[in-house]
Amino acid sequence: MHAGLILAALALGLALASSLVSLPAGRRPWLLRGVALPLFGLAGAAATAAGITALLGGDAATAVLPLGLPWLPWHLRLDALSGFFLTLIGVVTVAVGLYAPSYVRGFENGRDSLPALGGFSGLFLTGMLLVVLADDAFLFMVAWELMSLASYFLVAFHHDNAASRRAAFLYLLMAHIGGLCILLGFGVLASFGGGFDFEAMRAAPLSFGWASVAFVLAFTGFGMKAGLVPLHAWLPEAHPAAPSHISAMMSGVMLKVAVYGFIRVVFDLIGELHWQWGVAVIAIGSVSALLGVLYALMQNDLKRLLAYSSVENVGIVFLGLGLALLFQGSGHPLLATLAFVAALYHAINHALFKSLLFFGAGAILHGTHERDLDQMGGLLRVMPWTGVSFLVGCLSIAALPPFNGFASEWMTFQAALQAWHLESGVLRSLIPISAAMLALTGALGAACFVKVYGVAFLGQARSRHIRGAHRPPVGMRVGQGVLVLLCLAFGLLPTTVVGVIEAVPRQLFGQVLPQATAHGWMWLTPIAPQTASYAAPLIAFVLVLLLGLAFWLSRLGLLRRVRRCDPWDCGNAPPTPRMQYTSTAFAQPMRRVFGLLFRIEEGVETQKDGSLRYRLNVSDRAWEIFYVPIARAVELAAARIVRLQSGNVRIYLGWTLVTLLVLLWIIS
Amino acid sequence: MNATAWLLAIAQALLYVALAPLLVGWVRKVKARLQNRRGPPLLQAYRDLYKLFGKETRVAHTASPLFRAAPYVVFIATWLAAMAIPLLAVDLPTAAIADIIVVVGLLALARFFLALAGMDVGTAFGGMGASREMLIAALAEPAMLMAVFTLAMTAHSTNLSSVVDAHLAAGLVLRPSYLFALGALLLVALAETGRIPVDNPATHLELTMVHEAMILEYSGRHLALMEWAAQIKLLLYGVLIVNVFLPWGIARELLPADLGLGFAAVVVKLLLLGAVLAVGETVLAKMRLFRVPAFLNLALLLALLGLLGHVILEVGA
Amino acid sequence: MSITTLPLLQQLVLVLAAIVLFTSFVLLAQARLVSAIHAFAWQGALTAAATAVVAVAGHEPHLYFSAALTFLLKALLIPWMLHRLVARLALDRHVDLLRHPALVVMAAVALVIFSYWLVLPMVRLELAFTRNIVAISLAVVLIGLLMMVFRQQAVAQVLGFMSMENGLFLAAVSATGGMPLVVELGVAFDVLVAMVLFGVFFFQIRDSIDTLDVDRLNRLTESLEDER
Amino acid sequence: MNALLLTLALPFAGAVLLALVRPLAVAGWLNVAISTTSFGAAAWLAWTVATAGEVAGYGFRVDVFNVYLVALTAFVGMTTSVFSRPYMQHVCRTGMTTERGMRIYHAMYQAFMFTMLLALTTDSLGVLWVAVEGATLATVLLVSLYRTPEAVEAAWKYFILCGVGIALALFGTVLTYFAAQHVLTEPGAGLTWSILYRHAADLEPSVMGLAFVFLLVGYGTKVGLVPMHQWLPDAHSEGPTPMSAVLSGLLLNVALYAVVRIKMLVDGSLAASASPHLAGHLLMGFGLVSFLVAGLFLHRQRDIKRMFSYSSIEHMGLMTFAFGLGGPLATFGALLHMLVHSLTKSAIFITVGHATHIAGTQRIDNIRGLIRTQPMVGWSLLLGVIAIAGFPPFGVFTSEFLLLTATMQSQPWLTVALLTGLAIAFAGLLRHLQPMVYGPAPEGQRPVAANMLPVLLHLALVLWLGLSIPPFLVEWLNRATELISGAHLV
Repeated sequence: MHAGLILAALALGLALASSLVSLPAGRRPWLLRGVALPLFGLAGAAATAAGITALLGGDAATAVLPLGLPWLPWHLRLDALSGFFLTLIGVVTVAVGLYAPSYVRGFENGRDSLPALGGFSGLFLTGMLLVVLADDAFLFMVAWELMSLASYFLVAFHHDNAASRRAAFLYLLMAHIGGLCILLGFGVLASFGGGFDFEAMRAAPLSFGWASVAFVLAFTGFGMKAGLVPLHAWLPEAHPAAPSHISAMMSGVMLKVAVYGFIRVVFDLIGELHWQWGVAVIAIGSVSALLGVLYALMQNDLKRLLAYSSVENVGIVFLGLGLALLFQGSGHPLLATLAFVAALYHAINHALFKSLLFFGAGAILHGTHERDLDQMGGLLRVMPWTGVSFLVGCLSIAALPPFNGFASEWMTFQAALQAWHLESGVLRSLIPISAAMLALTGALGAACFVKVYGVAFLGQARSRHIRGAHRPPVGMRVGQGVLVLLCLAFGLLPTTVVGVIEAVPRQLFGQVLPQATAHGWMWLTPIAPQTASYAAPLIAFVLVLLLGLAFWLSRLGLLRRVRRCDPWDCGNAPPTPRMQYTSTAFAQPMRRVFGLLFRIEEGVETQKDGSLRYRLNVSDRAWEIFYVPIARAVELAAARIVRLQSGNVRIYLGWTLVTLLVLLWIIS
Repeated sequence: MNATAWLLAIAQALLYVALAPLLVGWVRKVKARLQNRRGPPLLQAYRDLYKLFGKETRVAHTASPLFRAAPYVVFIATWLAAMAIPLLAVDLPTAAIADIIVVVGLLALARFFLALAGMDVGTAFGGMGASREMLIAALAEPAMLMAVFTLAMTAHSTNLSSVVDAHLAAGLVLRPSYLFALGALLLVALAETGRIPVDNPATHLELTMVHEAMILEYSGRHLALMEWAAQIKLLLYGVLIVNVFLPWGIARELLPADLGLGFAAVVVKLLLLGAVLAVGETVLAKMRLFRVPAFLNLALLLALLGLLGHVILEVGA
Repeated sequence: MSITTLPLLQQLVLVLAAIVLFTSFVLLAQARLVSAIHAFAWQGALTAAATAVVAVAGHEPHLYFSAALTFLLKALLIPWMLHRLVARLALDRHVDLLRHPALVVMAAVALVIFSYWLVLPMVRLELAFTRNIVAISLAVVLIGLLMMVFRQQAVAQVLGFMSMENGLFLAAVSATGGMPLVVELGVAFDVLVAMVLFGVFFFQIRDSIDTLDVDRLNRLTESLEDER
Repeated sequence: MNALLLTLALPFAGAVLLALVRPLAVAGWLNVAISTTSFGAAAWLAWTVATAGEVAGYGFRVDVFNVYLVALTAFVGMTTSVFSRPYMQHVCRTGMTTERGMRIYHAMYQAFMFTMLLALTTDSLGVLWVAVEGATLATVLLVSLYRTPEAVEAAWKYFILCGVGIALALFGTVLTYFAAQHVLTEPGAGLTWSILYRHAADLEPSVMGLAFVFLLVGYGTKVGLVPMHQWLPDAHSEGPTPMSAVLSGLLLNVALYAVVRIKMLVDGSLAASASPHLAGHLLMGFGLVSFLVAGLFLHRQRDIKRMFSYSSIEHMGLMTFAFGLGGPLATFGALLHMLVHSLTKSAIFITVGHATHIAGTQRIDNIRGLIRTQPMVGWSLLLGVIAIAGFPPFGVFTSEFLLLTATMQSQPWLTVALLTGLAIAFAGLLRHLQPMVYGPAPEGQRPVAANMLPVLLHLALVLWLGLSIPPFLVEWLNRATELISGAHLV
């Protein structure tokens, strides 16, 4: 049997084991901390190993489990695509396995049930692993819904507070609807391919119309899970509600599983792509990216902010995928490969730095029980380790060279800039506009994370419990450290990463980026050396060299020592912490410039004690545009329909009579 | 050849550092003349830097280590960005380190740390400056990239030296798209380098300052580095504009004569540009912060027109 | 086909069926409970008679049995039980008027026509005689249902139910010459038990809402006006 | 044959016996014992059928279609009796009913089981009718067991509506017999399924059309098809909870079984006529309407048991739709759905019974934080609803997967309706469920002595069916599918 598959099976087994082990954790909390979560991490390691074997091996291995429907047992398949996502899942899982044990200590004396936490975490991981391994629609759906379900229970973990309950409700509902859409998409493919295993679906001969139906269903279903605007409403509610390491899993990994599903169905199963779809995906993707970052910029709750920024990054990933669709659909496999690789690259980068950031948020929550940015400040001094790792996360997510976020966004830009290859002038002029939106997104993202870092970690503490924050235990720090190293590695060695990722497009398009490393490992030249080149290692080298030089000089005492003094601040009164710019204040110019996109309730209200209070509430327009009307319609219909149950038996009999007569009339 | 190329590249990088204050001095001088003042001597900028380096450096109690590291990061990042822009000669190895998008990225890196440093001490002005700076940058970046895309799509490359090469190879072509792109790039440059009408480097009036508000707490060598970085940034944009749009004279082979010619050419072009900038700053007045978006939207519009002009008028599919 | 071509006995069956139909009209319009029960008893008796005639005509001995059964059950036992119930519920003087008697009767007439129209397509089986019997009994069933819709009085509803059963019986015997014996016995048993249970429920209802007006049984409803 | 007779005789004898036994504790245990043994008999019967094929004689016929329903009925009857023993004792202690009431309860419980099994195993359309009517008569007294005004009202409505419906069904039966008489020679054979099927093609289409309408309306009332469903929520909500469990889990199934049998017959007769798929289309229409309407009803519920009875209507609608759709895939899915639905729904009702005892009310607004008060009950309710909502790895998902894909293959545009309906129904269930299980527990909610074994058993079975369907069951379902839809799946 194929080594990768054995490892994958091992990963599945470990994940299930971790969920089983934690069942008795109610009475013995150490089981969760000491056994279940380490097993969780090991499962991640196994998954990583399996994924890497598949990526490097290149050949696809299949297996059949004696479960599922009689005529449709569970098919497993491990190929480059699933290998890539296995790696993604596994890496983050390892970090979580290191981070979580010391994080969950905080829950041990709480009222929330540890068995639920551990058990559903294990099932959650199992579901995600099975999704990427599934090779038939039935198993895929089972795994998919298992994933949604387990994560629902994790979102509802703190079910004593109403917000979590509401979030969980919205989440499960939308997950269910999305799942049904996906199921119907498979239904289309199956009815043309004559079978539910993916082999048959690949062979399905689809007319453009039916292919588009399948595409739309898949895009809706997976987009709903991935949190594309306007189907993102559940995301900023659900992700923050879960415990932080689970938020990391959801934002960092689960969204990528949705991306995987989209790729599997559209690029692999439907196979024959049409450029019109690409346009749609690009449009949705860039809108999601822009709105996501704008909403993130408006948040004051750290975890909500991170969740919204996930919307942004998923939007960027889908922008890349849309470009790939477009290029492939109009016959430019090389460019399609470039865009595709960029998308995958950004996917894994986002998994890394978003998990890192959620770990940071978790550490703050763990140390201060605070999520509101406007209460924080000066945390860099209190928890330096978290501060530094969080800074790396911010630099990466703000797409700054030489960190990893930049490499993938740079490749996305390069892909967009190849639009001049296209025949249609309209597309040629539209795509750079989406690239400009991407640029705007990137710059706003930088602003957003300047705000986060500046308000949370710099300046002075805005409240006492922040000043008295205690440092995260070593396990959490190790978890962060691993991700920091990975972020740096993925940022500094883009050529290596691209070289590995290429296995996926080789499998899907039969195409790679031949020129990518034309000038050696140091220079990333995706199209051709003279077209574009980026030498991350050199940049990093020069930066470190000169910084080290400066540091060394000051160490030698060649530079005069600095003298400490009070801040000057234009000679005003000595500043107090309350005088600092808050996150609300920082976002005010953007709020004003992009005011149209938000629903802003702003005003000054008088408290009971006569003091004045500034009230600001920035909310998501998607609610009033999409969700509220639907809910209203259902309520109205329900209110109408219940009149059937009038309570009078004679009216009921009347219904019977009328039905009878109508039917008799019909059949005559 | 390769060794000489690397040497030349390093020389060019040092040249950026060396020339940056000069351009600032020249602009100030011309400006003063236009305002009927004698103005400071041409080398005043160098003297200021020297003086600042000599002074004692003070750091607020509330400042974190990041505050002290920031000036170096800002300076180095800006300098790295500058290295990638051909000053004297095309296809130097440093040009391949970073294409134009990376240059923008490096500038963003510098800005990121500048803004963080502004928020570090925890004074009101620092935060204010940071917030405004990030807004302006966010609005400027798309315009900048759109303008650059126009060039890139014409030259089919984002590597500046290849772009310049392509232009030289094509000879003199009057492209409507370049007109718009140039306009857009000029406006963006004004915004990014914090010149009038977006920001005024010469004032410390609390409510209007942006860049100055962020470096308010700096002194001594830290301040010097920050100032120097700003000057390099100005030079960088100047060179970018003149060498990309009017590349003539820049050396294509690494021969002494060509290099000399290239140097002379770029100096002349920069002097002219500086003069234009000075005139502009003299006739214009600084605008309110919330007028800046309109200003940058104009830049974006110009860049967009440039792009469309390129697609419609020049390729014509 | 005209009735003249039929043998006399079948003509008799038709006549009886017609009177059964008439009695269900009487049931429908009759306001006084006691008289309604009488009408019901007559209907049962006529059904039994029709059964007997069919038995004679078709020489089907087991139909004599079912005729006897019907007479016993529908003409004697159930009416007697109803009488006792009415007496014990002190409803002998009870009168409940239909809202719009004319309209209801018109509706009933319409139902008769409708059911005739329904059976018209049964041309293939040449015995149009049974076809018309089916039409009549269908009409009786539908009128019984109609009566249950328009009568607010629990006892009256039960009468409607029972007259539906009569219609069914008429159809069973005269159209098909009787169901298998097991089925007939089972049906009879079920009807009897049903009657007993109805009796039980009359008292339960009266104990709970001290009236037998079914319109008062309106607590179980989804409309949000009532917060129970 | 003996197995069959035993299966029928045991509950009959049990009914008589329990009508006589006075002491409560004994009666409860006796009830359990009888149900268990009759399940054993049913299992034996099932085994016989599995090995020997059909079992027929004395006017009975057990084939693959009904044998698994027989087993299911006996099984759910057993588990529910296990649950009902302590539950009804608790009820009796709280004085909601009397000793005499309890005797009626136990006797009628067995009588109901008897009628169910009779209806399933008989070979005669007429006896089927008698049995189903008998089931009504057996349960109607149980609905009014508590003697509250609501209970009496519910019982009356149940009685009247089902009585009328059943009467119409009888008329349909008569018409069928009428049509059969003219083609069948052997006397009295006119109501025997096995013979009717053979001659289905010769039956007069016009008569069979009429007959089908009457039978559909009649048995459809029992199935709870909108708009004849109104008795269902009342009866479920006011009767004792074990009754609700068996009503939802078994009675509806049996009624649907009757409808499907009749559809098979009518399809055969109408095959040659102008509208061969009339029956199927009628079923699809009724099913879809019931499905959507019930889903909307879920949103306006204030009573927990009413809510779940509406969910039963919804699922019955789904199955009716599937049977109407026809075709092997849909039929297989529908058969499977009958199985998993009755398992899951009876489990839910059992849990709900405990929940109502915990909270002391059936009002949804007053049931809160079950997970805090009694985690076992809370989690079971949560998992039960998750299962019934069609989430894997539970079996309901499997059947819904088959139904949806089958619809996608034959009637793609109806999937939109199904999608909407499923979404609405799920939202309706979840919005009421979450506050009940989650959140802090209110004062005065005390844990009760709950016997969760049946629930766990059912959920475990449903889980098993979701993960893999055992081969013998597949075999049965396949042959049943072949019987119903003419074609088999694998």
